[in-house]
Amino acid sequence: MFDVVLLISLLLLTLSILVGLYRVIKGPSMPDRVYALDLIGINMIALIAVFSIYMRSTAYLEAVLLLGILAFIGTVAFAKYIERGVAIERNDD
Amino acid sequence: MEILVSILVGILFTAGLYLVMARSLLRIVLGTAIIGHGALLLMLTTPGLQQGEPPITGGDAVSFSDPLPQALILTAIVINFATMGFFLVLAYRSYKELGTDDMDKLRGTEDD
Amino acid sequence: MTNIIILLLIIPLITGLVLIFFRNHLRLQRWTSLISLIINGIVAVVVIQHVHIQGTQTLNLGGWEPPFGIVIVADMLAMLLVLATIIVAITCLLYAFKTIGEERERFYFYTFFHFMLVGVMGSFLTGDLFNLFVFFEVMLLSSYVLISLGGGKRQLRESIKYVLVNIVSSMFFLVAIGYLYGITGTLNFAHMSMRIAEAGQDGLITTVAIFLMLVFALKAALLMYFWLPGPYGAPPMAISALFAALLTKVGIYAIFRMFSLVFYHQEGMTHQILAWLGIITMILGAIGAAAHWSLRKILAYNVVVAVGFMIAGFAIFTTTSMAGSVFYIVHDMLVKALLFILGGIMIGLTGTDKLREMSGMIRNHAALGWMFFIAALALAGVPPLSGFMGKLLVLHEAIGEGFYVIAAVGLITSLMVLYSVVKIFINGFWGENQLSVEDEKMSTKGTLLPCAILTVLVIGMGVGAEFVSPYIMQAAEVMSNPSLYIDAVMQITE
Amino acid sequence: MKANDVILQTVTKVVSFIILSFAAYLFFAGHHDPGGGFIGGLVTASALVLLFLAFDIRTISNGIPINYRLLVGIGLAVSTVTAVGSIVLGFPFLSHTFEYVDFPLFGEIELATSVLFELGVVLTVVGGTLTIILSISEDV
Amino acid sequence: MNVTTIEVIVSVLVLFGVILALISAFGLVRLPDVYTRSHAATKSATLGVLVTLTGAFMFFGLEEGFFSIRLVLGIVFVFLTAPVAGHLVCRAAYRSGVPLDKRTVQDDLEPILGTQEERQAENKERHRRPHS
Repeated sequence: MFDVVLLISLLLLTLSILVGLYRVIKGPSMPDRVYALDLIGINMIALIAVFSIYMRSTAYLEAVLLLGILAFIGTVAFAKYIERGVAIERNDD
Repeated sequence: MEILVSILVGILFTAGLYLVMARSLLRIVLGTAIIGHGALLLMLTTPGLQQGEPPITGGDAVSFSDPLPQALILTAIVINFATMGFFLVLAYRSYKELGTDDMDKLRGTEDD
Repeated sequence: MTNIIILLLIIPLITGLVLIFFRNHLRLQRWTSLISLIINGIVAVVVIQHVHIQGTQTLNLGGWEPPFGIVIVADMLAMLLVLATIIVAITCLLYAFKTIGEERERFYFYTFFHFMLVGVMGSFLTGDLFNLFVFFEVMLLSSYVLISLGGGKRQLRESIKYVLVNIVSSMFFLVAIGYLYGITGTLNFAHMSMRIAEAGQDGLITTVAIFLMLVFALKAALLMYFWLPGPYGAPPMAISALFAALLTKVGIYAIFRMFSLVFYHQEGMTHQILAWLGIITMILGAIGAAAHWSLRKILAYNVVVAVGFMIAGFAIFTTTSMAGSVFYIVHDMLVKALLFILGGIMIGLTGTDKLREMSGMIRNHAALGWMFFIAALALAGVPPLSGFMGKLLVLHEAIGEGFYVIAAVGLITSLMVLYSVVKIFINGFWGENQLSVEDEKMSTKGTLLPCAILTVLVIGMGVGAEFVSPYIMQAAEVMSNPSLYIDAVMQITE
Repeated sequence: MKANDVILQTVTKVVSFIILSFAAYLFFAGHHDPGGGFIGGLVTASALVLLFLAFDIRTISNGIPINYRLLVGIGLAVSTVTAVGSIVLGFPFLSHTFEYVDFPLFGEIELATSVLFELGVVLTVVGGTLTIILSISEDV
Repeated sequence: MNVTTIEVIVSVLVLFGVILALISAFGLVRLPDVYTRSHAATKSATLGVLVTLTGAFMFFGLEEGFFSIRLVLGIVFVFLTAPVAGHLVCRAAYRSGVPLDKRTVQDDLEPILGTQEERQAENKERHRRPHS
């Protein structure tokens, strides 16, 4: 029973990732796509957590934090690029 | 499962080669990166995807998975990472230097 | 004794590393590079003597026994190529001192030079397929940096193509490694050869072998040489000479090793393909060399012709023909470096690489002209010089074994190669002298020394063929008898 | 008008320490568990990249004055020296050894020479990654 | 606690989190403009993943007796960063002049940062000369 619940959860998470993918493709604006990518990253964190419960293994848990870091840095870089036209500023003044 | 992953490898290779044939230099870089992922995935798949404990951590498991493909792939990832980094910098430098990222305009003539 | 083999790789590695920290001390960088290469050459000679007396030497890294660990194998073929590599490297380095320019020297030229040597020699010495890939990549990454270093517009443009071709072919190399590992379950050459000999080389393995052949053919510019002339013409000639002498040879060595040690059961299939690839490459390369009027292009196409000849000689697959190929590969490394350096001096003097715009240089530079003439004759295989022995052995075997096409094409392309090089000689050295000493763009001071070294070696290798041939024959012996190699690696003693 | 990044900068100050400690964990886990020098180096580099993103190149370069190109050299040197050290001591190249040592507070700890090798890898990866990223962003 | 009780608690937590994630994904598709979508993408998705991670943490902590520092760090990390990421993207959207939905009744920032057309033009200018 417990495993069935976990499987259903995995399925629903996959579905929400696919739905997010629709928003990535469709746009219409750049921030929309970034939001959708962020959502996909966060859903993947949840996916790994559920999957590691399903496998009864703690070997996957590093990936939780790692994906969180990557998603955050990616989103910040995108946001700064959209806003400023450059991701890393120089501050030459 | 191997068949599913093989199809995925095929898709990755197709997408990568399609991108490599594009005119924009950035797309070419991304295409090579995607081909790289396809090749690594294929290396993981060809010896057979095994069920079993990780070979180092589990002490009392019945079956272990083959540790060698992972070691090879880790090395290949490092190499791919270095190559991609260099290629990216090279593409960026030449975009700055030549003022275009269109491969058709990069064809060049005999004389210059 | 065993640890001495790894010195061959460690000395350039450490030299390259140390030079990172002395970025602005140009004189120190030059001398350190030269001294480390000379020491490495001495080590290589010692190892060759050792291998000559005691047979193939191996070293298990980290103390892991093969097939589980990484193994470094020094057999005669690999060691001969290593020694030739070091000689070529020394001469290219001497030439680079004068011509490469301070900006490149400051930007880690010597570091990447040494790293590339690590890659090249590692590829020769490694005993398993995956480390072949790793050393290939070390070599290629350094060559990417060298080819794009200090780049102008043209150099950047050509290096993009070079990098792209090599990255894609590396990916296919990985795919081939994956397939082979899936089929045989091992990556060690010797172990793989044993497994395939036990199970028989079926169609699947032959297919993978042909796939692997294509990968190496792309790296060695065998048939798929379309990428070669552009990038080899773009960087400074010191780097071009290094590339022409070393990089394609690594691909050829990989073909030699794989198809003599591992995939030797289906000769009718794989070696036939190799023979035809070699023949077509020779023809196309010779046409390219004869047709072009640009010095760099002619030299680049000459590289292609030599690749075709070596592979065709190997594909005949008798001990003598392989000896001829090994002889030719060593000769080719020396003579290509010589030709490229001489061409570099010519371009440096006149400021152009168009043959029609240069003439009469022999009046001011007699030594240069005669060295070029000797190199041209050696390239074509005129008797007392180094190219003769290799061509003779290969052609003799080709006729004896019934490969008449190889013999005919080999002879005709020799003539075309001779034509193309003599074309350079006539246009560059004969005729009216248009260039007074004051007009010249650079002086030949110091650059003739590496040429002289190489010329002496080219003549010496031809005249002293008696002295060289025992070593060559030993290399061919190991190639034609895989059990020698396997026993040495797996430490099987009768 | 000039935008201010006070929210991002405040969070970055906290988060970068989380990332760095995670990098240290990954680095030391590498001997028996998933992890190791390469991943540890990449995570360390990502922390530095986050700092560069939140502040700017000049502030961070003043705060952390490291020449990343030189870092690559130092890392490679450390790795090579540990590998060559085994030759000097008479073992085959790349041999490594380990020892269980009783520390007063932590109990028994395994000390392996391969950790030194991995340290070189970390330095190389951090240096290489940041060299790439900064050389793309620096000379616009 | 016996095993089944833990499983029930974990199931409830995981399902709740997953359903939240799904709802937020649908919100990302259904809502009209980028500012309303930001609610879906950051608030509910963050809550969803936090609840799911808590479920995983409880599972490993209670059933296997394994107190996973990595998961705690992960929870703290996501809790800290997800709102900041949402804030940054939303600000970038407004400053780069992404249009609001037609049904919007009030825009308090417009007097300060300029109209949508002005913002778009400014953003284009910034992209052309990145280091002004």
